[in-house]
Amino acid sequence: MVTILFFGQLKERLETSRLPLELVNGSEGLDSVAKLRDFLLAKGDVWKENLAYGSALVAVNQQMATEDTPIKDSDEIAFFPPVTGG
Amino acid sequence: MVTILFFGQLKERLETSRLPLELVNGSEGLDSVAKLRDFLLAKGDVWKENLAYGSALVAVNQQMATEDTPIKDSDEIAFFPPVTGG
Amino acid sequence: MEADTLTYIQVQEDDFSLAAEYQALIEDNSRDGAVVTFCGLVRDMNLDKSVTSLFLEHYPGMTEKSLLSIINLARNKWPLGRIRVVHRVGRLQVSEQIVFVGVTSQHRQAAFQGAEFIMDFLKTQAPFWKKETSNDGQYWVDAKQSDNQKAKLWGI
Amino acid sequence: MEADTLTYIQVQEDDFSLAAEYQALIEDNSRDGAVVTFCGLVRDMNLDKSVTSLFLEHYPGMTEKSLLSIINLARNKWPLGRIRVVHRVGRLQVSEQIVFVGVTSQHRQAAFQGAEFIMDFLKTQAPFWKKETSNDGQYWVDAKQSDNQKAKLWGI
Repeated sequence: MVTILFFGQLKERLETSRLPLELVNGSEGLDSVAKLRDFLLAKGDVWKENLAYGSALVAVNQQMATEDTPIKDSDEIAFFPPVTGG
Repeated sequence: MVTILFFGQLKERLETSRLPLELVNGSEGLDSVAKLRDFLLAKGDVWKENLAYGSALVAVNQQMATEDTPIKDSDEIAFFPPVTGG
Repeated sequence: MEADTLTYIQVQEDDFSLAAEYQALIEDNSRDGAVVTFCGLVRDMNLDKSVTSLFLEHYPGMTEKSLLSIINLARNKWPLGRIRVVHRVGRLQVSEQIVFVGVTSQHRQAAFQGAEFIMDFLKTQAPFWKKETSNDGQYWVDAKQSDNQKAKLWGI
Repeated sequence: MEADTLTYIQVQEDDFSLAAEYQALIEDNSRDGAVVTFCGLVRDMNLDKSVTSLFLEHYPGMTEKSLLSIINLARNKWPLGRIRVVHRVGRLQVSEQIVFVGVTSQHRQAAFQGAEFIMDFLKTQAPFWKKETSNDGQYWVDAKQSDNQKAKLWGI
């Protein structure tokens, strides 16, 4: 089980802030950011429009991640728009 | 008559903070920073050691000046070491 | 978050005091002669819209880690003394303080560059998001391309 | 010296308050979202000498004019809002404040660069001279070549 978090505009548009997800296929399935992103994009149009590579950043276990970053059971994965603090 | 001021280490070494000086030859005499500096350097060794071009900066009427800057009656001319404030 | 004795990071809803932050930077610190501070405040205008307030969301947990890693990058580039970063979250009105960055150093240039670097990376790496309320309604603020370009100039 | 409503220059023996200077920079100024301040303090060490105090001499009359012309150079290079410069003179002990430079702008980078530029030119152009008292006696501080080089980098 991984936990997926959404922030900012993404959270509002997906109407979801937290999505627990069973990694059904274990490490041979959703084992990277790229694969998890593809899985989420397939959930529907609103997902496709907002989670695409380039428009949503990703952090794994609270560290900025890339598409290659591996994902394993019990990880915390967050998708969010480019940041605008400061 | 011009007023010549000295600051910082220069003031201490020359044992002078203020030197009123009659521009005896008028505008054909000490009419530039370079000529005034030469005149002062001729006053003795301690002047030569401390007022030489490159070791003492000059301001005319409270503005940074160069060797070419003209000097006229009633000007305020200041010689001082490189600044060290801040 | 007291990362170490020289670094202080705080994310809070409450306002902060520049005077208190400055005091913490200079107290018993006669080694460092240079102190640079940056304060960011809510402007009344953004992209021709008249802003009345904004809401700052963040990613609790990640925010502090991200700020600490930015500060450590700065420490690797310059000889810095004390560093304090305070970032507010929640609802903020026009003219309210948003962020404080304070850096001390023995060297003036290091203090200036360290503080500017931390702000540049905070703007592009730290998980904060602004939602503005303006005469035109509520909207999430878009990230600025110029901020990304500025951060890239540091060559990291 | 109130040069204009946006510029404040003060040379004084008395200490200054960062909090009061900051307040004067931000009060009724919801246009500028970025405030950068620099404070310089008396360090306890300089060139391996243990400093106990210093005396700051200046050229009354020229000092303020020189600071104003530095500030105007900065305004020509960046879109700056309010600028305040306070420089102390006379006898100062270790850890005492020497100089304050505060700059506001709508733009973070302009505020940072404006403040750094003013300090760089103050260090090389404004007629102040430091005499330090150390464990090694009293001596006039030498100007640093690095300060001249730093000022030249701004290309003016």
